Amino acid sequence: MTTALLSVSDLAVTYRTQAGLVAAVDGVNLEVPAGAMLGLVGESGCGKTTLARALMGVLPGNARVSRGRIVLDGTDLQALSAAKRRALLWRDISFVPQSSMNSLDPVYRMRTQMREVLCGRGDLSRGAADTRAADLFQAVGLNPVRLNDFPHQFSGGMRQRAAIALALALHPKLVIADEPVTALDVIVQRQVLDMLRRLGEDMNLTAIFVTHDIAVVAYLCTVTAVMYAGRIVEYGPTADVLARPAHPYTMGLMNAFPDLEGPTQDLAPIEGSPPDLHTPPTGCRFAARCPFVQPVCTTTYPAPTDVAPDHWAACHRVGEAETLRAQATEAATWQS
Amino acid sequence: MVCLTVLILSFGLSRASGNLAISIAGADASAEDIAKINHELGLDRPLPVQFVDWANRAAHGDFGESFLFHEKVSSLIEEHLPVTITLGLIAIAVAVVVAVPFGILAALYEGTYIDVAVGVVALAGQAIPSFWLGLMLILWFGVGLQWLPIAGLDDWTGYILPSIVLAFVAIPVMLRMTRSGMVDAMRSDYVRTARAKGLARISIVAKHALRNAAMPVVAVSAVQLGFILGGSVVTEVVFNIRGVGYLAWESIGKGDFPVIQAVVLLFSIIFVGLTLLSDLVGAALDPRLRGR
Amino acid sequence: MRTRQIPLLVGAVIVGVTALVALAAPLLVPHDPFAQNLAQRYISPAWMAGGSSEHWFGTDGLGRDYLSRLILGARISMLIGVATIILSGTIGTVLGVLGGYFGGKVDAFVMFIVSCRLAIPLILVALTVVFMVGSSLTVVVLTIGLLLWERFAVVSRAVTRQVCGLDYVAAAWAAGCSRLWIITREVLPNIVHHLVVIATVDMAIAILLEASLSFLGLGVPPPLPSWGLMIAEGKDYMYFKPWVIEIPGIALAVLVLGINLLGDGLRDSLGANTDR
Amino acid sequence: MAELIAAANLTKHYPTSRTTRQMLRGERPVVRAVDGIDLVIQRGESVGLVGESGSGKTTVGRLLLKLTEASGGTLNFDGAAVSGLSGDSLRRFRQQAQLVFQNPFDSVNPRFTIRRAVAEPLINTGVPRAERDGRIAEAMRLVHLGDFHRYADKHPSELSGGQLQRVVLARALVGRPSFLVADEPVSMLDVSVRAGILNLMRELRDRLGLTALYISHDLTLVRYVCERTLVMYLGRIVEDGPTSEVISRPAHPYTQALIKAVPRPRTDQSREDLPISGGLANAVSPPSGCRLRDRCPYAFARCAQEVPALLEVAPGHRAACHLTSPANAAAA
Repeated sequence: MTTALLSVSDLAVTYRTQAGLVAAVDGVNLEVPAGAMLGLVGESGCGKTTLARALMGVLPGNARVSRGRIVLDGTDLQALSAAKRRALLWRDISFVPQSSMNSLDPVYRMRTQMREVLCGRGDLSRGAADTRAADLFQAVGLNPVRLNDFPHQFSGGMRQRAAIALALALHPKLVIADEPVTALDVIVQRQVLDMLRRLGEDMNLTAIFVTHDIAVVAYLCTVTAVMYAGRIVEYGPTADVLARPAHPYTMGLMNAFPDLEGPTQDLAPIEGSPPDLHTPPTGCRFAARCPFVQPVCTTTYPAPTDVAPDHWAACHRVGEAETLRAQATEAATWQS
Repeated sequence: MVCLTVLILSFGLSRASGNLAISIAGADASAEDIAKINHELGLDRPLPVQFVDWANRAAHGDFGESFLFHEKVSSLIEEHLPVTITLGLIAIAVAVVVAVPFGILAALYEGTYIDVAVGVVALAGQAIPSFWLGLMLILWFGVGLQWLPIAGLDDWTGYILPSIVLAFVAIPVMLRMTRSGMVDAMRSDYVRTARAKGLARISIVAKHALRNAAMPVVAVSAVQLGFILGGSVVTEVVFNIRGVGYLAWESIGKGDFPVIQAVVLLFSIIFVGLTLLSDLVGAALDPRLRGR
Repeated sequence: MRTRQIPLLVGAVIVGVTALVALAAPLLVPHDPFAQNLAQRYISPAWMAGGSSEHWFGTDGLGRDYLSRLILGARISMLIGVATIILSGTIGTVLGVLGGYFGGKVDAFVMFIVSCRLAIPLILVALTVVFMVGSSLTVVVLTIGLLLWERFAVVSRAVTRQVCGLDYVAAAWAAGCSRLWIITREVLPNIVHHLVVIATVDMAIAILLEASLSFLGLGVPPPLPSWGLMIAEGKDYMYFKPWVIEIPGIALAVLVLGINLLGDGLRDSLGANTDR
Repeated sequence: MAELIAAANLTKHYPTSRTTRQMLRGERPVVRAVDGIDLVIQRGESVGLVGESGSGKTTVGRLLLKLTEASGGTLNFDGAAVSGLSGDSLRRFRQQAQLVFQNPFDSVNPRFTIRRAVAEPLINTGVPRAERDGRIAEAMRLVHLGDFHRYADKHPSELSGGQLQRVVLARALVGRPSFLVADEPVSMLDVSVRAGILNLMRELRDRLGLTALYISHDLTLVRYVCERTLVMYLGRIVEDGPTSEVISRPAHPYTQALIKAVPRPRTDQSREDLPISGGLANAVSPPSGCRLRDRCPYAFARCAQEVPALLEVAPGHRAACHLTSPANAAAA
């Protein structure tokens, strides 16, 4: 694999809450190769959105990075002063927000929001900014005339295209997209995904794609990272991870995921629920729900272990992955 | 619609008591005297007739003649209104200038001691009865320090204390709205996006958060002006200011119903007008409401 | 204890103590609050020069014990506050819940009444009514109660609409529950915390309104010791004896502040956001 | 099999806010949320209703349960006209037809205990108090919350989304209904939990022989629970057939696009362009004739002039498209 554009090591993000400190992200190691689209998959509450915000440096007021390093293209972001870190934003790392009504400021026309970025952060003249904005709109499949519209005049899919155009404005090295297609209907979602795939190829984009949907990752991403309870449990090329998952949680997700083809036998749900991160378990965080649990799993956290080139999993039984995979396809395995 | 109902109400209000003529002629007036006064004032006609007649004339700005001042009501009001309106406008300006910055401050320091302190001070402001505040200000600044006049509006210094007292009605409400609007805005997706854009904090707060939070505040200040005018009676009495509120108070004390009717109606119409203005301003500021 | 809960506690203590004082007023007063003694007019409070421990808060222009009148005044303020919110709360909640639940024409009618009420200048109309009907405690309570329901109506309408949009109301409807059942079992319990907050807000406003009316001479009639009336009575003498208006004014402000703190604290702890 | 639900030309129009000009002209624009659908559900059948947001699928569910009044058309439940129900007959209907919602956290009254929430349909239908606990326990067993006493006195906020959705199912089943409408019952749930609820619904279908309508935007879910699938587009049913047929041999261009658009959890999937473009048209002024025509690559003159009828393309499989109608197929 090529060199990593972004490398994260042992990153932890802690929230101050009424019930005490919660490490929503706790010891994440992650590499994003240049030119890769990385899919960060996990279920609600696993810390994927917190991780994305920590990478951007836009955590909410009650959260902070308590540990770890984020290195982007050779620069240690955590070592930078706040002003320097801010100067990198949008130029080096940009952001596609969740497709909600309010991800774009409702009171400004798209042209104004484009100019804000292109002139204010990109030092373009107004005229140059308008030309660039029109090009960007064209690139994401929007009519440049719509630059004069307010966000509420767009449909959900168009709003998401506009947000993507905004994110690409300053040729960022890395784009972080947080559930960018989740709120969209399936046909519009596919259209946006296709647009992203084409842009990715044309512009050689490096992107992190946060989602709960394995199928979206399968469709779009070259690399996949699976997150569970604040940690990355499996990482590797998408084709490899989905076809030969090495972590029981990934296997569980794959088996629970309904498909349009194949037999309609019972799906295998993963019993139980994720651990309470106020009091995280020692050892593997999936142990309580894992059908293949062994005594060692509850005492020590498994170190990431390579199963194939650039493909690792954090599981004590990673060596038996093949056997476990076969067992995991049986629904009975998952019944407690 | 609302205006018409208020018209009926204000008419009904003044006619609800039957002893109108008695209150004018005095309690020991003879029956003929009362009948005579009733006839002179047209009070012996059926009520609906009286109402239509009155409403018709009111629509043309003719509220009849004051029982007590023996002057046209419209000219009485014309004489007293400018003072009240001027005070109201100054007061709402004071309220905005005080409430908005402190609301922003509290929101930016949400949950800290600054926020709690601003909140408690606002509540305390809300708790102080305005007539008492007026009296205390007179004692401190008028009598104690002798900086400002204790009554009347002889020059601009006379406006200072009454506007402060009037502004106190609106400050807590506007402060809370600014604060909650800013808190919501600062947590919103578009402010997070603005942060991700690497914009300076001042630009995030002013261009994105405040621009969104200000819309309801600006709109509500028109309505608050209506409340301030409605509450002007107390302040004008305390400071002995000859405005419409004072006129109404005098008239109520003496049962001068044409004046009361006219003032109540006037305040209602002003309020309805301000509510309309508030809607229009809101729509003009918020692109999502335009074209509806 | 968290910082944010301190105001709630302070408010609860102020309101609680005032309520106790109001209830036990006849037992607490050191003197007959109505007994005049023209020989002992305007005696200063005990802590000032010329004061005595006989009359802790001094005496008023008719030589009546100020502390006793203040204590009885608490009773009047609390009575006004509680009685008016019961009346206005009932009117406003009924209107608001009906409008919010049924929507359509019922709602349009409710909103019309509310906007009519808002257009009426509160103090002027209250003054006029009290003037015409004649001032008494009952009249003041009725007048304020009949005028001060709009906040209840607006808020209960808004939250009723919100609750009715939730699926459990549809579920109850699909389960064959009657309208009355849904309103009383599903809607009211889920909006009551909003109403409690509004009740504190309106109680504070009602107390201030009574004080204003009494101050303007058309509220609680003398010789009843309403705090507003005490300020009005002392007004002409305030340049010489400022404490005559300071004492009842502070009492009024502290009570209303207490109610506001309580309401604000409840708003936070009950999660009822009624700022907008 | 006998018909349980039979709807003909069922219609629901909602008034929308008017512009000043429309008001002056006396126009009353409506959203044609459901615009004349015919629908028959047999006893014991599980039918899936699939469509994008704005297709009117949720409104159909509400119409079938009489939660909203139809603007036109007829609807029969068990042979009786639903519009004529009132009083006791309406109460019996309410007991027979139940509803499961999308968001479990919104669909249980937060002030109620689980016991009280599940009991609600019983309280209103005069089930004696003594019988209630037994019935509740039975319903809770059905949804695999067998140790009922562990949950009975908890409040909704103490349960997870998956558990709460089971409670909602139990509440729907406690009155032993004959018809169930489930509106996006799993779309708020995480994948690992979703599978459990889907399995449960399959199990209930087989065990209770329940007649059910599952509303979903996601064909993959419907596939696991329903033998028959309806596809809706802008207030109309465009395709109706056995689920496996609809998925493997979709007849309507819209269904074809819908199926193609679903991403698969595999990397070796088709990434070719979709046959249809653009987004959903406006339900206030939809295109004339076939509503898909402005997005459809195969549209021809007749599509603008004539509303395509829902006609059989294979045994038990119908589609509303001029291309597949027998007349055209014969000509081609």
